[in-house]
Amino acid sequence: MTPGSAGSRPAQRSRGFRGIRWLLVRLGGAIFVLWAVATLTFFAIRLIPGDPAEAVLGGPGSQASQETLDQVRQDYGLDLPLAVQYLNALGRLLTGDLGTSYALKVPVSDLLGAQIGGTLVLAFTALCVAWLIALLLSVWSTGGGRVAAAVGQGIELTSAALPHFWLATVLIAIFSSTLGWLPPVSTATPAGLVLPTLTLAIPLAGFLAQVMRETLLDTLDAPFIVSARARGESERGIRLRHALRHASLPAISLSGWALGYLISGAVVVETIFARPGLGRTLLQAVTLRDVPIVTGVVLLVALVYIIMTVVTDAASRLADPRLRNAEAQP
Amino acid sequence: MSELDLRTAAASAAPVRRARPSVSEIFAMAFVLFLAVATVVPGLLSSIDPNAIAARDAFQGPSPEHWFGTDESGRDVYSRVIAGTSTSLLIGVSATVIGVTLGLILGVIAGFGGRILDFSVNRTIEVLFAFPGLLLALLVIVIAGPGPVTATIAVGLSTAPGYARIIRGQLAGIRSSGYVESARVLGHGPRRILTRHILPNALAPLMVLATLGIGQAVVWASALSYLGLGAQPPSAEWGAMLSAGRTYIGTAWWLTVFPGLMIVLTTIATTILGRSLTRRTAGRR
Amino acid sequence: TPGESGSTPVAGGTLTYASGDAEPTCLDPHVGGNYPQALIAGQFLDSLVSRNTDGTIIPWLATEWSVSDDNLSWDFTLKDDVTFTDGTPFNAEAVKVNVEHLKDPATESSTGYLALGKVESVEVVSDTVVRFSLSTPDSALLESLSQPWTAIESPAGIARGMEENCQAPIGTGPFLVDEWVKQDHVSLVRNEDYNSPPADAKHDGKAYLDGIEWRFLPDSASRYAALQAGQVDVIDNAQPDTIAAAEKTSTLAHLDAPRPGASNRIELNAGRSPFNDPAVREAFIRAVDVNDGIESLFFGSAKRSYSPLSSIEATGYSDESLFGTDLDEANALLDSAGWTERDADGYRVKDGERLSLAFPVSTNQSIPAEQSLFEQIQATAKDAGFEVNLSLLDLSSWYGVLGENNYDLVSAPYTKVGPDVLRILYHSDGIIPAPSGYFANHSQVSDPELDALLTSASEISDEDERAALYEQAQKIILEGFHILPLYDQQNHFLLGTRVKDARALPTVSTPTFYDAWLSGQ
Amino acid sequence: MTAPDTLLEVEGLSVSFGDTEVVRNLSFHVSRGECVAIVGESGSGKSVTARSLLGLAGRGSRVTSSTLSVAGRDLTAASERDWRRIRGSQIGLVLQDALVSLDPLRPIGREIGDVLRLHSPLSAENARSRVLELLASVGMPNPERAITQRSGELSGGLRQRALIASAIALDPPLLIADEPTTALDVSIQARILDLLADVKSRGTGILLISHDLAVVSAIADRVLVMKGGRIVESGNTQELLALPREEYTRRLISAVPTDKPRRVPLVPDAMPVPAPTVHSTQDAMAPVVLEARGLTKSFPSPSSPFLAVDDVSFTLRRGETLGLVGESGSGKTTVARLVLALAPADGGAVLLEGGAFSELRERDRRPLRRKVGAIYQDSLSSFDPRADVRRILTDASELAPKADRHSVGELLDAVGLSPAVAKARPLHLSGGQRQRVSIARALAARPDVIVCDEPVSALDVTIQAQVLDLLDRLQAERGLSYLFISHDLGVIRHMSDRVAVMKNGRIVETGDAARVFDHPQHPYTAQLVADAPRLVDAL
Ligand SMILES: Nc1ncnc2c1ncn2[C@@H]1O[C@H](COP(=O)(O)OP(=O)(O)OP(=O)(O)O)[C@@H](O)[C@H]1O
Ligand SMILES: Nc1ncnc2c1ncn2[C@@H]1O[C@H](COP(=O)(O)OP(=O)(O)OP(=O)(O)O)[C@@H](O)[C@H]1O
Ligand SMILES: [Mg+2]
Ligand SMILES: [Mg+2]
Ligand code: NI
Repeated sequence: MTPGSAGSRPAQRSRGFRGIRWLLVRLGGAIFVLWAVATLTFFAIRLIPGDPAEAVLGGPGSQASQETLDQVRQDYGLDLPLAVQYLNALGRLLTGDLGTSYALKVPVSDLLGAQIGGTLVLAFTALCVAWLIALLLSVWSTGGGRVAAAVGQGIELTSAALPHFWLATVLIAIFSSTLGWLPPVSTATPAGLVLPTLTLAIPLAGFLAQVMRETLLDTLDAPFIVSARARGESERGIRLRHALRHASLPAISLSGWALGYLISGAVVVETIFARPGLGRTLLQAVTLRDVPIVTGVVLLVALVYIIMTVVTDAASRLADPRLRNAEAQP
Repeated sequence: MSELDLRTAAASAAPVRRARPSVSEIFAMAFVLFLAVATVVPGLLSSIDPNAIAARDAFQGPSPEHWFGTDESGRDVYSRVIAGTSTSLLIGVSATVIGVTLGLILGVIAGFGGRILDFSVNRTIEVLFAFPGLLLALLVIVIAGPGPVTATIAVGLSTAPGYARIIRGQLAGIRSSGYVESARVLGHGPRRILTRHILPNALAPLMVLATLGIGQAVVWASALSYLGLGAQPPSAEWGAMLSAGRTYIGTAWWLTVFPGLMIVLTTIATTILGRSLTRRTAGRR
Repeated sequence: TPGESGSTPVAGGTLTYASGDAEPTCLDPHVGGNYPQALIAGQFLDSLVSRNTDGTIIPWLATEWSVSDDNLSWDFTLKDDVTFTDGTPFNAEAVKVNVEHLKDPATESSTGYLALGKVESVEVVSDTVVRFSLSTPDSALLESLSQPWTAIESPAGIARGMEENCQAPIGTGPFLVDEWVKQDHVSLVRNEDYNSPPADAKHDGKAYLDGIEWRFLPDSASRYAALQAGQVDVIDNAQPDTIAAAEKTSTLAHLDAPRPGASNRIELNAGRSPFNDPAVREAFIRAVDVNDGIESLFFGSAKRSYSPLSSIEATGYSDESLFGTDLDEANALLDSAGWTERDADGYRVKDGERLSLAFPVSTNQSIPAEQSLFEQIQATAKDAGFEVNLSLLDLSSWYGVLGENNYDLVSAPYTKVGPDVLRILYHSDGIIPAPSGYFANHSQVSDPELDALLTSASEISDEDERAALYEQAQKIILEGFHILPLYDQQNHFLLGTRVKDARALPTVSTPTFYDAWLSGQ
Repeated sequence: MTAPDTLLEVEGLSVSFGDTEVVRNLSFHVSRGECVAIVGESGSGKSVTARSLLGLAGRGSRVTSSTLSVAGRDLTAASERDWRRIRGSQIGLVLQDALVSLDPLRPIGREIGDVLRLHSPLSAENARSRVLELLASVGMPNPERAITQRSGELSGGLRQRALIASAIALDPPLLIADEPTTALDVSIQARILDLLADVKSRGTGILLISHDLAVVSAIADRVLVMKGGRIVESGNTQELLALPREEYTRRLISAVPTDKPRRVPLVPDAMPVPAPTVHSTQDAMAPVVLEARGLTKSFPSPSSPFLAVDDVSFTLRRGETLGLVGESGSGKTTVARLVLALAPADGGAVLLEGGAFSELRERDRRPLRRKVGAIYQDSLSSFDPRADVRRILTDASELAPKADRHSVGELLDAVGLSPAVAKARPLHLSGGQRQRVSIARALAARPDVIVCDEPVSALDVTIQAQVLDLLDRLQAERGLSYLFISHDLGVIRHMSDRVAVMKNGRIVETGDAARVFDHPQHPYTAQLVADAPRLVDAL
């Protein structure tokens, strides 16, 4: 006989209370991370060689006069002690002010405010599509014998290995240049979203499908599946009611990471498909050394990422009571 | 298994049966071997100078003479792809080494440094995670300027938090594992436990992870090259070649397809190898 | 000519233009003054004069002009019924304000500032007559005024301040800036009251198009794909291979509009070693082979040039004999210049120093084919023992390197109407930077004889005499081996079939869509 | 033998996976209201048999039978559809791994409701009330709450009840219960057996599978003994236990430690345990080697600190075994960890040979550690996965005094393993072999005391018997002292000289083993003893 290890005691406090407590702790952590990201970026940016005032005036090529430089320093508060600049920057951050772009001379928050929508639409569509592809692929490859399994694994491996920029090129060559079905340049229309979305979604789907397939296989071997079968559950019922839920759990918790991955990918994809968005803005800002924009994008992406991880963690917690219980028993 | 006759059973229980490598594993090994040869003795695989310019021979499609065709300056794409192996792999491998080393340092500090250090490293990792992949790399490039070295460091840095998190978890798991505990109960000292039990068990999976990571590092590094922020033409780096070739996608598909294929195949091969290593090392557990 | 059609124009529709040039940071071409600004500014700003295809100056906002006998005073008579799109009238005062704006260092103008360098003051003679007073005679004044960088903007618009004026400059042009979504596009809508087309326009009154969607599409492959897919109507910066492909189709038209002014050339920095030695310059030029490369890389869309000036400049002078590739001669020249030894890598060495040439390349200003050409130059120069260090730089780093005089070779396109560009590029005054930091004399030619020729050419009004002087000047430049001409500044547009009657202005070859219309509308 | 009310009729059932036949030519039947038990050692094919009766033998299996009928329906050529119709409605199955046999992501109510949804036209409302009724009938304390809970939120016993509820939801004529009590505490086990008896009394036929003869004897009418996929013996429970015909059956019976006097070997033909070299039992003169004084340990918990060990004191003399028994969660393992100084105690101290042990600094304690060895339940995880047996044993024997070191061969011999095992990694050893290696490792350092935390809980009865015999023998030969922890009263009783009974972190009763078991003083002990299944009851 083996001793039972699951002597679960009744929860000491109500579930609701624990949920709120958890959320508060998470939010506190999120605010800390955001502050740390802001601080890190602020000081990292100071490492950039060269005079920020010169950058404002168009880089070292400007050869601006001393007075102009001084003027700019004063305008941008660059003449103050570093600590004061830092506090100013934090203070401005609290009001949502990200400073003024060096190159474009417009408020960064306005600029990014206009750009973030496009990126988020792209990233979230890609996330959903990747999820869908991964789901179908993993269900298909685990349910159709050895050939399907081998083909499925091959597809997963290959798609996970596809670099975005290459995939984009190939997709444009096939669907725009050769077949002429889809516009190669992203527009506001849904058709314009197809290729960028696919470019981002396919490699991610490869990753997700790998994870999902493994859990799906594990799950299908689990005793509770035999138990369900013993109740007379059909194969489809097994998948729908039991296996898929389990397979999607790791994928849910990966979604925070996935969003970061997608935003990274957006840098390339937005450039190739000429979609306005954070990625393209960031890339241009990097080539122009437009520090406020770079800082702004980094902060914004960090914010999105943090929100996403809190949301996915919460979703995982909701979907998987084991996580909640694990907290109760250290 | 019946243990009524233990003494006879024990003899047959001992030998470990090694699984025969699968088709994909054989492919992966072969490809990695090919990469190794291309890195160490590229001359063995191609006799043409990858940088020999012959403007008159530009844009020739694949032929027996030029297996992968020629590029816009008449250089042989095949020999450039071969020559690019060392650059691309060097970037990929160095980036992984940087990432793993940093990850190891962070992970070990967190895993052994007591609660305060663990807590702070943990937060650090969390913060680094908030700069997803390429973003951290781009930030590094803004600071240090573009170029292959920066790109390598950038990719390395951006993978470090991932490794750190895994190593930390691994160390925590091993530290509280039954075998470390039983070594303590037996009266072994901490140094011996660290060197004989904890590190060997933590490093093996790390090597596997690193194998898996190389493929992704190659992809990210080539993405940077593609964006013009990493290796630059005429250096024969896959990403840079791809970037240069994309201009001529309508005229000369081979300029894009072959370097891209190398990146994809490299990633697939390292992934397969990494996975089979995982399986094999996990089999021991 | 492409885009021409026998049928009658129909009004309506929005044309989508995809630009591969960098997105301007300011839409006011007075500020700075580069080609991307010129491209778009031509749609909403008019200039005082324009130029015909044969190079003669024709009326635009100015109906006629006259010059005093001493060539120091120019009177322009202006159209009297034109208003800016903000409703304020176009008049002599506006012209005066514009010139002052250009000459104000705070405007940070470089192109316009240089073009109007000799204008001392502007005087309002009457509402419709404006007088330019020059410090010295300027034979290039009309050419300078035909350029988009000196186009006329609403004084009220300018008064709003640089930031606002950059966002949406106000002009008298056929379109006006409706909205600028940064990093994406500029929306231009028709100016319903337009009445001031240049003299060579095909029609009067307002434009046919409802508007133009001016998109920024940096990726050349995507740009061409978008054109093929009909997603955009016009693309610029078409890549050589796509031009060749487009010319084979019936659905796309090619508009080849080489830019005026200088040819595309590599300048050899005579301001420092080793190119301060003419023999080394000659050796370099003799050593490198560019013809094969141009042929294969440009798919026949670019013709080798042997002149400092664009082939559309009537005064251009070329001398092919100077640019024959001859490795033996190059070697002999280098040997005699004291670069006799070679190091292990095969590069020449003198006094322990390698014969290294820094070649900063601006990725914003060189298309990939050109960068490949530079790589080929790098390879062929190696045979003679030159080490060429190519570095691909973003624009500001590139300016930085130039500003620090850290280059030996550089390719910097310069677009200006007329041969006076030679004065800007090769007069020793051009070694001193403009307020924005730009200096034009990259080859750092400092030759009193050349200076004198260029100065007098710019002051002489007689066309033949002027041409003779410019020919002499070009001879000096070419024979001094200061530059390696490559080809005309490439300026290729590809147009979808529904675009009719689009053309490039014969000034700086920017496209104009005033006459353009969309068939099937 | 087919009676009119035969529910299940199996004739010539064989199951093979690939080339290996794991069930061979099995024939038996179960009638209405009858409980038939299958017993046998691990791997004998019990579970496979059970699953094949529902067509769920598993991936890659080949099942053949000449007769297979359930409630008169022939299933030898059943299609998947037919099987689905049978499952749940005609046969209910309680799987072996009760703790993980319910989907952890779905509420219990849904899991049970699935059976109703699949086989009956009940409306959602009716189904819900039926589920509530079922849960109440299996003794779920708060059915209303339980239907919304997921299996992770329930204790093992409650999970097992829910699983049984789902198996009997449609009142199938036949219930197959595969090791329904394996993972449970004795008291809960007794409740579950009561529940099964109740189900049986309602006319349901039960096929009960267990490796534990004691459990079986309490409820089964007939017993089938399986070995290597065959039925080696079958018959009426009483008769079979009283007069086993087969050697194998006899061995199974004698391996059950319950009520076997101390030091009587559990393996019949084994050599009797030699007389202890250092006699200890009731010998007050034997020196105390280990002493626990007022040990207290609490763990942080969301509300108030949770007291896992509360003022525990005991002494252990040379050559003596102190049995520590109690239900799951009572704090036994925590005590063991405190004794081993793996965790700091909040209060109290552990003394070794009268000197400080737990209160020393780790550095000072290290030289003493070899004197206190340990054997764990999950021995696999206590071995470095990278080490083979030789390295494990040499690592440990290095700690013994130089003059007194065992060679690997000696150690293996002492625990009855062949020298060939030295090259193997523990992962590739069987459970019993592993436990022997683990004992050898404990011996290698030449300890005085061995803390055994559930050392045989993961083993089959027959193997358990061998290991217990081995421990006994080693104790006699070497004068070892054991702190022997188990939840199994039979094992404790057989192994211990003295017993301490733990409940909620406290020792509620302690004393001479025979006295405690025969005349429990504390009501909790009395309850435990009453709940423990005993073979003798059946005899
Ligand atoms: N899916 C399967 N594939 C291959 N072999 C299997 C499979 N399932 C069971 N076996 C083998 O069949 C034999 C009988 O297994 P089974 O689970 O019936 O044993 P058991 O008597 O229930 O043992 P236990 O008491 O440990 O539960 C074992 O040797 C096992 O390894
Ligand atoms: N590290 C820990 N942190 C928090 N609580 C713990 C810890 N270790 C044990 N506990 C709790 O202390 C109590 C006693 O646990 P312990 O493992 O000693 O019980 P046990 O008697 O050995 O039970 P079992 O028979 O299940 O092994 C349990 O409720 C357990 O949840
Ligand atoms: Mg079983
Ligand atoms: Mg325990
Ligand atoms: Ni048991």
